[in-house]
Amino acid sequence: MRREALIVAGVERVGPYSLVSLKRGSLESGVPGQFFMLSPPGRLLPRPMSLCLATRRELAFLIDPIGPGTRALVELVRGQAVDVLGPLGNGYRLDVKRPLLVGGGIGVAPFPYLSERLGRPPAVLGFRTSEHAEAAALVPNAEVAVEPRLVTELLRPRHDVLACGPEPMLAAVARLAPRSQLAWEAPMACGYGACYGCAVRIGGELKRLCVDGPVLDAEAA
Amino acid sequence: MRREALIVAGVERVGPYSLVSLKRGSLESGVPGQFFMLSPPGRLLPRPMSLCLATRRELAFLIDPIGPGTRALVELVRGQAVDVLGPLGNGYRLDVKRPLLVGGGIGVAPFPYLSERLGRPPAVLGFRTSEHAEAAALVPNAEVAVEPRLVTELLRPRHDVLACGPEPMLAAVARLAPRSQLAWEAPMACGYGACYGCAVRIGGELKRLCVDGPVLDAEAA
Amino acid sequence: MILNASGCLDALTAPEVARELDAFVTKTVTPQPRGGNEPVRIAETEVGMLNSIGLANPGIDSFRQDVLPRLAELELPIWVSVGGFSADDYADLCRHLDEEPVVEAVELNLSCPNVAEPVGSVAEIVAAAREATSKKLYAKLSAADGDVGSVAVAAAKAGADGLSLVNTIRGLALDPQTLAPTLSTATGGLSGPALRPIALAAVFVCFETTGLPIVGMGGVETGRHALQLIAAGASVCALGTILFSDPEAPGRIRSELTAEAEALGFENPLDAHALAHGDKAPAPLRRVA
Amino acid sequence: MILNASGCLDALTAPEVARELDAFVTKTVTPQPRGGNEPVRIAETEVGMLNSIGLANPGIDSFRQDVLPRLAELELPIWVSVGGFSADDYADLCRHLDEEPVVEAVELNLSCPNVAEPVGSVAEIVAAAREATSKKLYAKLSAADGDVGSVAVAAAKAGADGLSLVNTIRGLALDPQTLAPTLSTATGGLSGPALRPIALAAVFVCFETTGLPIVGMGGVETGRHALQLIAAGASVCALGTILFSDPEAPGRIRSELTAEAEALGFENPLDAHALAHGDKAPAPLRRVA
Ligand SMILES: Cc1cc2nc3c(=O)[nH]c(=O)nc-3n(C[C@H](O)[C@H](O)[C@H](O)COP(=O)(O)OP(=O)(O)OC[C@H]3O[C@@H](n4cnc5c(N)ncnc54)[C@H](O)[C@@H]3O)c2cc1C
Ligand SMILES: Cc1cc2nc3c(=O)[nH]c(=O)nc-3n(C[C@H](O)[C@H](O)[C@H](O)COP(=O)(O)OP(=O)(O)OC[C@H]3O[C@@H](n4cnc5c(N)ncnc54)[C@H](O)[C@@H]3O)c2cc1C
Ligand SMILES: Cc1cc2nc3c(=O)[nH]c(=O)nc-3n(C[C@H](O)[C@H](O)[C@H](O)COP(=O)(O)O)c2cc1C
Ligand SMILES: Cc1cc2nc3c(=O)[nH]c(=O)nc-3n(C[C@H](O)[C@H](O)[C@H](O)COP(=O)(O)O)c2cc1C
Ligand code: FES
Ligand code: FES
Repeated sequence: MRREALIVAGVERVGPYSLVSLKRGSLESGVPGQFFMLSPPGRLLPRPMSLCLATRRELAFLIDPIGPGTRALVELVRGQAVDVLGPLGNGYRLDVKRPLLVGGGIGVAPFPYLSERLGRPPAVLGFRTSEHAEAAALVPNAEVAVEPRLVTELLRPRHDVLACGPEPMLAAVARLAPRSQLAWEAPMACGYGACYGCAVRIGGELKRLCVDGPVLDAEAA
Repeated sequence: MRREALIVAGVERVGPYSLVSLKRGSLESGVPGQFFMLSPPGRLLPRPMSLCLATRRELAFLIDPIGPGTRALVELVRGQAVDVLGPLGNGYRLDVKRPLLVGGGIGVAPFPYLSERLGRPPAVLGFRTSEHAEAAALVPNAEVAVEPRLVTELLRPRHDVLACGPEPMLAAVARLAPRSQLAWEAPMACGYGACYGCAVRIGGELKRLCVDGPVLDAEAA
Repeated sequence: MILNASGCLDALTAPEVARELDAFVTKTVTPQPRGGNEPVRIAETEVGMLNSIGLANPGIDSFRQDVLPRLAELELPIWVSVGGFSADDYADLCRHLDEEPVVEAVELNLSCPNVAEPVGSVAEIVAAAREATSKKLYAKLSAADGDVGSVAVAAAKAGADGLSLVNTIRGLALDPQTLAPTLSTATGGLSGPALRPIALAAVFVCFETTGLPIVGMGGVETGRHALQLIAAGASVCALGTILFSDPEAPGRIRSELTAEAEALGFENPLDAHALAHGDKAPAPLRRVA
Repeated sequence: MILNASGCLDALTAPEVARELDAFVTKTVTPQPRGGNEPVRIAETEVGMLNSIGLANPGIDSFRQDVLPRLAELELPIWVSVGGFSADDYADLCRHLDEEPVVEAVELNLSCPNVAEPVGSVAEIVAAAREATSKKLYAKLSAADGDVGSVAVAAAKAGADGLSLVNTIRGLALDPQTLAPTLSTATGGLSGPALRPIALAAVFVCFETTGLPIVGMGGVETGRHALQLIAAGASVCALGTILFSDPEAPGRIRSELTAEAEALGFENPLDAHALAHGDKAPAPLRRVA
């Protein structure tokens, strides 16, 4: 767990999302599915973000501006500094044989990095609108479903599913592919086990998603 | 009492002070010694400032950056907007025969405008350092005392004194020239009689400086 | 409906501000005249302001004789805030005001930050005031008065027609150089933004426990803040600290409130009343009029 | 001296943060295990954060068996925060901890924002705890517990060795779109910047009324904030909400504190202790050790 003020290298629009690239400093990129806490200027609490892209010099985050924190992050400009803590939590297990990435909406955020590390496996991605679907361009070998079509219609049998997306999607995936790995979300204040704010029911018990997740076996959740 | 968002026309250093010029909008300049409430960006409460200079197009304030509010005001930049309320309170009576302006430190702030309106009468001004004394250049016909010399040593007999400065100076002036007009200071939250925060003892009673002052007859205070 | 918060506006020095309100609330009036505390009486902090005005006011006699007639000329509904040091004081003050037709309501200031009022005495004061007047009686409480939901119930049972929530909470500011208290009284009442979530909670809880009409206040700076108080259970909003930086706040917030409500699909801001309570109806001690 | 605030750090998931502290304070432990409240448990507001964690903890037995031995390995002084629903609960918890040599002090959480504690019961709980242990006992109070200065006196008289000030105050946040409460419990405890002037006042007042050693907390984000608490009467500062955004805060604030104190002419930050009280010595119920 390291914390550093990283410099914004650039911010690029991707449909309604923004890809915020930061100069990497000395932070590790971690395992795909792990996350970082980014401190939006002017807000009290940092916000959890999955690592989207890692190069030798940059870490990039794909951000959906849905509230005050994410809006402040996508309004960062080149040269500004932003405090970043991470990598945090448990990422995806990468010892899978026939990976299939299944994502919905901003849930595609961790996939560019994940896809790279898994050798560009096939991906199926669902979006609300074709505007949102522009983010699919960041993920190699992706097949896209735009509502009313659902991403679960594109699921392929006999694959090791690694999924990220809204809760109803994850629940559907868990039913259809009970051995998949799912990346969950919860509001988080700290990201490192300090606040107990991120509790979710895991195996009937309330557990901290930031230390026990965010990636969980479908069977555990 | 009018309130308007005025645009900063420029900020100029005058020794340790700054002269902040605002495009005038539709605000009146009022009587010299009246004040305006300026809202520093990022602060909860506005700050009282005497009008320093009035032209047809601009209102200017001479500001000593002594705390968070005044610092935020001198850091304004050309083009920014700042909320201004005024003119407020009671200024100097201008029906005087042989005016002498007596000022100390940032207390010279209202004198450029006052001097203009009184036909450039003589002024005696005291400052802590020769750096601070640069502000004397804004006041016509001024004689300057720098500490350890005191401005009260420059007082002239048989003049109608109009004074502004730190409390000890005003107290000394009141003793030496009991018929003078003195402009007092007090912390103010509103400037228009709403908060009762600016109470000072006037004739033994606690009164609101913003509505009963800030200029008072020496005998009243 | 938008009022000023008691002690945050003088309708005589700023009638044009008062005229933008639905009713004017006076600064707290006490039995005897009070000069108030010595300066320094105000301080700004990073999250709100502190005041220790000390209930400066001319006393009830001079208030009735000199102030009230001039207020009456504004032709605005007048709410008079009263404060004292015993139930008898409050009863006396209410008896005085009961004789003044121009007074629409009496607000009992039970929560000056320097005098904590236990539940017992709130009940006693409200009951005494209730005896003394048939005017509308609002009990003004602070979120620092222990369990404000229970204090509100005590006030309701003793006969309050409504609640004013919240008064300031005790705070302290120190001079950054000397580390001495900025205010002459050391501590003072904290108002402004810091109170916002606290006020929302107090309104929510007291609406739940009493169902009484509530004047909500505490850090309201925008129409959105006002709408949130309404959703928590307030039927009226009062503006305090914001008036110091923006005397045009009443008009501005009124139109922002309408716009915010419309953006969320409400024809009228009061259609959002108590929305935060969902289906959970408040214990129907009394219902909103 | 710098501690964490109870419930704001898990030394087992973040030992490197805990090691920067002078002592580690546990999350409140209760007699029985508690899962805590349903999500959503946290919300950010413009002036602080709200939480309704609901005292999630493994219960005293499992705490002693599984948690304490692992905490002991950190070789840090351990303060255990305890909470219950009766004086007996607190006494039981203290008896358990009295047997644990690794525990340096017990903090009595008397101020969970959802349970208001009247003065009477604070005295009773502290007295029961005092009977049950010879460990250092700190009474943790909230500024919303009515007149905190008097509550502190009650705690002192009942045998508290020190005070922890302040706990959170009840607050509410509503979803901007639906106007429904963000937290599953509707209201929650407000912490962070909004508490700063309130905490300063509580420390000031309680030091004045008791003279007890005080752990000051509430919105501390910088060395300057810590120094102000010390000037108000705290001898130790605890960090809560700031740890969430800055896990390096303990080290940073420690050096800022030294630098701030030096800039004001103090060799040691504690030379500024109680400076805000000037010559007015606190009522010497007990003096700071
Ligand atoms: C491990 C993890 C990784 C994440 N990775 C990304 C990412 O790569 N890109 C990205 O854009 N977002 C990501 N998120 C979500 C992101 O953290 C939240 O959108 C952000 O915190 C919202 O902050 P805000 O202030 O903008 O909005 P808020 O005001 O906090 O929220 C706005 C609205 O969204 C809802 N909301 C807030 N947080 C969540 C959440 N975690 N889950 C569901 N609803 C929520 C709120 O209830 C509210 O209605 C991730 C979350 C987690 C836990
Ligand atoms: C009617 C009036 C006219 C004024 N005109 C001018 C002007 O033209 N130019 C100018 O620079 N200043 C003027 N002032 C003073 C100015 O308003 C204050 O310096 C300012 O409000 C301080 O705000 P701050 O946030 O910078 O400092 P703060 O943090 O508020 O104060 C910093 C330090 O200064 C002290 N202080 C603050 N306000 C006052 C005060 N009013 N009197 C004495 N000490 C104070 C504080 O106690 C503190 O020690 C005027 C004040 C009044 C009442
Ligand atoms: C300067 C000042 C003076 C006040 N005087 C009174 C008063 O006389 N009586 C009273 O009941 N409340 C008084 N209050 C409290 C306000 O009425 C209000 O409850 C509080 O400020 C919270 O609202 P706000 O955050 O919008 O300011 C005063 C507040 C301030 C800031
Ligand atoms: C998420 C969270 C959990 C908390 N849990 C506890 C707790 O278990 N016991 C307790 O006494 N205080 C608890 N508190 C209160 C803190 O210990 C502290 O008193 C309060 O947050 C004020 O400090 P701060 O403003 O620095 O956060 C909690 C606070 C937060 C934010
Ligand atoms: S986010 Fe704080 S414990 Fe998980
Ligand atoms: S500054 Fe508010 S009454 Fe004078």
